[in-house]
Amino acid sequence: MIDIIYRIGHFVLITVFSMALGLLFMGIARKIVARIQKRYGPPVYQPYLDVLKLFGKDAITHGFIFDFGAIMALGGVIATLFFIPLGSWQLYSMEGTVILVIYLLAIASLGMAMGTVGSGNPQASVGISRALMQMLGYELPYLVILFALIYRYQTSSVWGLMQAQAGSFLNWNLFAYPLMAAVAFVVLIGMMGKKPFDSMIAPSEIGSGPVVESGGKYLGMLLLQKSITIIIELALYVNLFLGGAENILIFTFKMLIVWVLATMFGSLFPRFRIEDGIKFFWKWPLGIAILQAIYIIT
Amino acid sequence: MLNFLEEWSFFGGSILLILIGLYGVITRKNMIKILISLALMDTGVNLMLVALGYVKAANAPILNSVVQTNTAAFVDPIPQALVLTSIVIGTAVLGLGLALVIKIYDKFSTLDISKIRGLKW
Amino acid sequence: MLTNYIFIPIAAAFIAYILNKRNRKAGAVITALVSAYLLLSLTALYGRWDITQSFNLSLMGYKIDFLLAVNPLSWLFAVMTAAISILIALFSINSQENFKFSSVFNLNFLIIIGSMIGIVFARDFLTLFIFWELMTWTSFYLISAGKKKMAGRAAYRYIILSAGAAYAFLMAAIFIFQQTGSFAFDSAAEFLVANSPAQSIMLLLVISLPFIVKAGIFPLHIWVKDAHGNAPKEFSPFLSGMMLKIGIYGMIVVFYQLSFFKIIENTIAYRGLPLLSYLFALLGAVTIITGTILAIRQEDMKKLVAYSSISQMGYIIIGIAIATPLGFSGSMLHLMNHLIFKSTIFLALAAVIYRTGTTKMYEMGGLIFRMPLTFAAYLTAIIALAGIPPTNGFISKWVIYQALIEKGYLFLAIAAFFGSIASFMYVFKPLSTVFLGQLKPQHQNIKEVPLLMKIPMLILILVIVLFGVFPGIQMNIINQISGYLGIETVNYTLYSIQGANGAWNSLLIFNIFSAGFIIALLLFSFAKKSKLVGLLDTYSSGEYITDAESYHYAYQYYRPFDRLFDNLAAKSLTDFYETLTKNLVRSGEGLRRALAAGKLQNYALYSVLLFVILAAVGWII
Amino acid sequence: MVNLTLIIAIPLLMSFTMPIFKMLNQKLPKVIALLTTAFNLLVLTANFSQIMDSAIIIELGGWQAPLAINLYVGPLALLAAFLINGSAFILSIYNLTQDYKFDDKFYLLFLMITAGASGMVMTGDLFNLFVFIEITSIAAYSLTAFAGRDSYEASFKYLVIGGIGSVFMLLGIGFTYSAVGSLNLAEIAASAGLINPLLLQITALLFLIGVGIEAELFPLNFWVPDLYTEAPTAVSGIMSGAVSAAGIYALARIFFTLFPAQSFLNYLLYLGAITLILGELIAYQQKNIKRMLAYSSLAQMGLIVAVISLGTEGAVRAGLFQLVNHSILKILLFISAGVLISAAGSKNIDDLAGLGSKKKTAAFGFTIAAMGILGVPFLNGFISKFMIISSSLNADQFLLTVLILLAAVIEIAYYLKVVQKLYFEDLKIEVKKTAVITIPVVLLTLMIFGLGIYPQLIADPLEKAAAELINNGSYIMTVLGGM
Repeated sequence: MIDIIYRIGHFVLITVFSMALGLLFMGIARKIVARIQKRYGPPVYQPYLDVLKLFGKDAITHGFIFDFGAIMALGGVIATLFFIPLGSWQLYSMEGTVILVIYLLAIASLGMAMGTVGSGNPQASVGISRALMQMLGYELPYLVILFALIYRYQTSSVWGLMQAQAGSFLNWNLFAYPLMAAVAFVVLIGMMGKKPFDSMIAPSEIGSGPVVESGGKYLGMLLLQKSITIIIELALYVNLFLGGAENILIFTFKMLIVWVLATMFGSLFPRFRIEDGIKFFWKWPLGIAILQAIYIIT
Repeated sequence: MLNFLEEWSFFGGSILLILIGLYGVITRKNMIKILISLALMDTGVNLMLVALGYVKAANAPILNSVVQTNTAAFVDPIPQALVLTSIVIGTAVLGLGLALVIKIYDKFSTLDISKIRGLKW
Repeated sequence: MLTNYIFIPIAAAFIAYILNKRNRKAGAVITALVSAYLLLSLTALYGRWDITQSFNLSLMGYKIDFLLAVNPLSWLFAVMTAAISILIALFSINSQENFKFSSVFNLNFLIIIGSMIGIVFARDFLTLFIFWELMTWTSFYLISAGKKKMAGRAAYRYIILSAGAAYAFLMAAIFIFQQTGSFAFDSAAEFLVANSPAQSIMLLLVISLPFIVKAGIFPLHIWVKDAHGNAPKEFSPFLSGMMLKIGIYGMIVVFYQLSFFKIIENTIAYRGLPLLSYLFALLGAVTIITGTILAIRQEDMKKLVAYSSISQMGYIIIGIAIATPLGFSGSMLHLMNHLIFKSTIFLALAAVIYRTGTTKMYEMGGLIFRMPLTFAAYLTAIIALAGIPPTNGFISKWVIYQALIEKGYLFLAIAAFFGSIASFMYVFKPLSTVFLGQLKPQHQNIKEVPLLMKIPMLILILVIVLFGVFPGIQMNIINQISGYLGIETVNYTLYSIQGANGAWNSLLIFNIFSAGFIIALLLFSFAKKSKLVGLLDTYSSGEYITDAESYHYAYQYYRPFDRLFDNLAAKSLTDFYETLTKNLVRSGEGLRRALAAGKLQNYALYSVLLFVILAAVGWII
Repeated sequence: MVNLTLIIAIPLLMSFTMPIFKMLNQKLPKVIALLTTAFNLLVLTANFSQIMDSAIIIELGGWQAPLAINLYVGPLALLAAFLINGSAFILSIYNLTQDYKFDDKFYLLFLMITAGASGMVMTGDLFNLFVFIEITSIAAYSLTAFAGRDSYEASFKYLVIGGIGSVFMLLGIGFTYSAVGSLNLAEIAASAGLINPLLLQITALLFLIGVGIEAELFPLNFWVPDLYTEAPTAVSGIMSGAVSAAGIYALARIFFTLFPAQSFLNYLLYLGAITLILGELIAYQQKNIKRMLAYSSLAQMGLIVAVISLGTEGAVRAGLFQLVNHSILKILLFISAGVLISAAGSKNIDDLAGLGSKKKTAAFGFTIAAMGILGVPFLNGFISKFMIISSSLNADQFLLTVLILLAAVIEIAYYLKVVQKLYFEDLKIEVKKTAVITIPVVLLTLMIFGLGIYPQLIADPLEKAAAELINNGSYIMTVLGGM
């Protein structure tokens, strides 16, 4: 019985921590982009204010499916959180978590998609269709990389892959397979919907895409979902390529570095059109990933 | 030489008749000419059949007042019996053919076979 | 004793036909009763693998014996057929009110069930062929009872393809019959193993032809789209649920019972897998890719789901062809799961068609408000199809991935990944265009489907989630099959399967997922109440839009993606077959024009020419 | 033991007294035709068991074998006679519902054609065979002319080709008579007369062309489509069901007794295969339903000739079984097609759309017969197709089997086009009133299902017939031995 309470406590703690960290990262990102564009930009804690404001305002809904979508999105993402080791905190180190995480992220995006399209706004459905197309683009190289890693280390759990890189930083996957790390980095940008690959929430073309209809607490929940997704993807990248970390502080520091690099990298490029985005993902990243995989298999 | 001629004249003649009839059927356009050449082929075959049964210097296979006993040399009677029936058949077919030609003439009002192509492929 | 499972449905078919003439519901009720009887008696048969039945017939100098026997593999397929036919019969009781051919439907449907059980219990080529032909013929009549003109052409193409393959099968079977003196599988297997590898491989490939056609594998999959798309709405679930599986059953028989793998053991291997079975796996991979790309393009929802069945078949073929224990159990799992969620999707679509009357996606929208249960059934089914964790679809795909990764087949894995990720796309398209988005004015007064159509959907939803959480139920029958076929078994517990490197626990995931969901729900309910607003009251960035028609994004949902594959889809395989038949017609035409020109002279000339030619030929010899 | 000659004598008697019956009352000719064919069937069944153990030989006119014309009725002849008289019987039932312009003359010729065909099948003498062939063809020429308009042209073309054929055959008889000195089939087969290879070759070819026209082989069968399309339905039924069967019997009898050498049989094999493929290809794109059925029966005849000429016992048995099945199925097809055409008022397939709902029995008959021909299990076509494939594989004629299967697939293509039009398309034209054909359709369907599910019914006569055809010796022994 105590164990369950301890579990639930740990459960809630991790959720709150990653929400806060995620929002912080979003604030930092806004700051960096502003600095690159020679302006001051909003204070780093701005996302916290936004979330509190949003939960205060009243919102409109378009029926049951709209609410169910928002809840499923946030719920799915929170559930994914517990399969990824954040530093030393690891709730469930079970087999097959790597593939599981990819599919659990899919639940979240499916829930969000269902809710927004349920709102009846055509711009939302256009945004969702673009998101799904782009997902197909970046998911393929990512799975090839995972295929190679699982085959190489003969374990399909994130914890196992992390342990495999223990010892000196030399045998981090970043240095063992630099090409694969680079491809994973590009895919990371795509996954997070950062600048060059953000045609799905293109403000100018389709009125910020899927989130167009959600205001008030719905927008708040979607923001929280965004923040946790950032944390998950970064944590995954750090675990797989930067050898994870003993305690949470180093882990957050590594995530911060990757996040800053990603934002800077992102703010330099204009937006890809959807089919060019897919073509780009399938040309270079997929090619390099396959070469790397062949190298590992043979 | 003589008996060779004698021997082969009948066969040669009938084969020739058949070939002429065949040529007639294949090339003539007029339907009645086709029927005539058909009859020609029939007579050719009948001639050949009768020639088969020929025995030198024997009399016709008919028992009548002149020849009672059957010991005398007869020409082989069987081909002649065959020819009898085949002549009957030939005339029957010819009659039927002419009736059909009349009917076709009513409809197509021409005797030229190449024009009568109501039934294509 | 086994024969009454085959001949009771066939006999009932005629009774159903006669009764249905008088009252339209009688046929479907009889089908439901018969399939219920079948399901009960077949499940009672579980475990007794020794029942065999055979009767022989000496027909004009041929001693032929017909053998029927039960084994785990055939038992599973028989139970699946019976289960899916109950659900469809229940569903069609009142979904066929205004269906012109409902008595023909029930007649043929019952005969198909009987012949399918016959196929599955057959242990020799001739019985298999007889029931196979019976099934092909009756399904031909059923498909052509679908949509007006297109169903006819689809059934026509289907019957020619499967009849050609079936005749090739008959020729190979008779060839073996002449060598071994009997049609039975076992004697054929011994003969094939002993025979020279090249010839027996050729024979086995010809024997597997009808199964490749029926399973819709790559080169011969052209009939699937039209047949499923245009078949009557109640028959599509059966067609793509069960009929495709019979092709897979045939492939398993060819691979294992006719010892195809033993024969090709010593041929050149690629990464430890004989090249021929790798070729089959590659065929499966290509089927996945073509099926997915073409599914994304479709505007007609039934055709879209038909293509998705083709691509899911690809998974099963890959699983079987790589011949590893994990691979085989993965494909058997996926086979059962695919049957379940694919028939749910088709039943949900049939309910939508029953209410709206059209299958074109862009003519519908916003049906969630009018048909919530159908939406729920469709949602669970597509979550399973896309392979998202709490449902059974994920488990079978995960096991197949484990099998692929364990042996390191990169290209097959890429095709499998592509298939499953892209399935999110084509699965979401009907969801958003049919159920979500704007509700069209003409569909305002649509009611939910009657109770009898709801029950099958509810049962199927429960089964999806049940097998999603407890895959152990499926695993014990699959292990018996692997044992029977001589493949090592995969160890498992009620809720977890032992993968290549570590066990997979589905119950745990279900709990965590619901925990996350509850946290989000709490967060949602604490916040302020929100005001319900109509569908048209949305942010349209300044434009003033009144009618729902122009406010619903449905037509060419993934246009950018399709543009990438426009040229590939353009030269689809069907025109290859079309040109083939056109040449056949032109050759016939040419001969006809030349020879039968109606001129009497030519006919007379031909007879003389025949005489002259044959005389010359005789003269030379 | 009723004397078998009655089978030829009674129909001829009845046919020539038909005008008198007509004067007595209008309906009588139809009934008389029905009764005579029924009588024939009774006579055949009476002798059935007796023939099964040993063939019956009847010397006409009391002379001994080599001189007299004798009838040789073995199991093979019995089977063929049953087929001919059976189809005549069913067609005369069908005729009950039809009325023709000069009906007494029609039934006169109808009985004549049955008598001629039965005679062809039973005779043991070569010239007698020629006479019966001529009787049948003359009756056929005149019968086709009954449908008016185009049928004259069809019958004229058939007459000319038939005339040429009879000339060739007469020549053949002349040559054999000159070489052997006797006309009795057994006598010719026994004697060593035909040794000279050139003469043998020429006579074989002459007979091939003479009888080939009746057996509808490739270059000689261009009269078939015109005749079957233009002639009245009953005539095309009797022609495709009975007369072509008699033609094939005669061809087989001549070639297996007089020219048993495999080199001659190969001619038949190649001609049959060409007829099969050509018939199917041309039938595939016919627009007129009767022409399609004509080409299809032409192709099936080619198939039967090809299979029989394989020469092995299994092949002959398969060929004969296919012959029986084909006759039953083709008669049902022609009867149903006849009703469908009179209902739609045109022979074009497209106009038959949707008739399935209106003309139930005719459409049902057509579908069952089509499925029978295509070899659907539990129907008679399936078993004969199975036997054909296994016997041709046995004689390791690999190419022929592939050809047969390809033909079967093409057959499926064009038959199903019609079946789909009947049932699954909506009605285009208003339906005219037509004759009720339930009895013949029911009878034939029973036969199709009966033979399909329980082929043993016909297994025993088939085996004996095939055996009789194959070994010449026993044929010669029974005929000459009796001397």
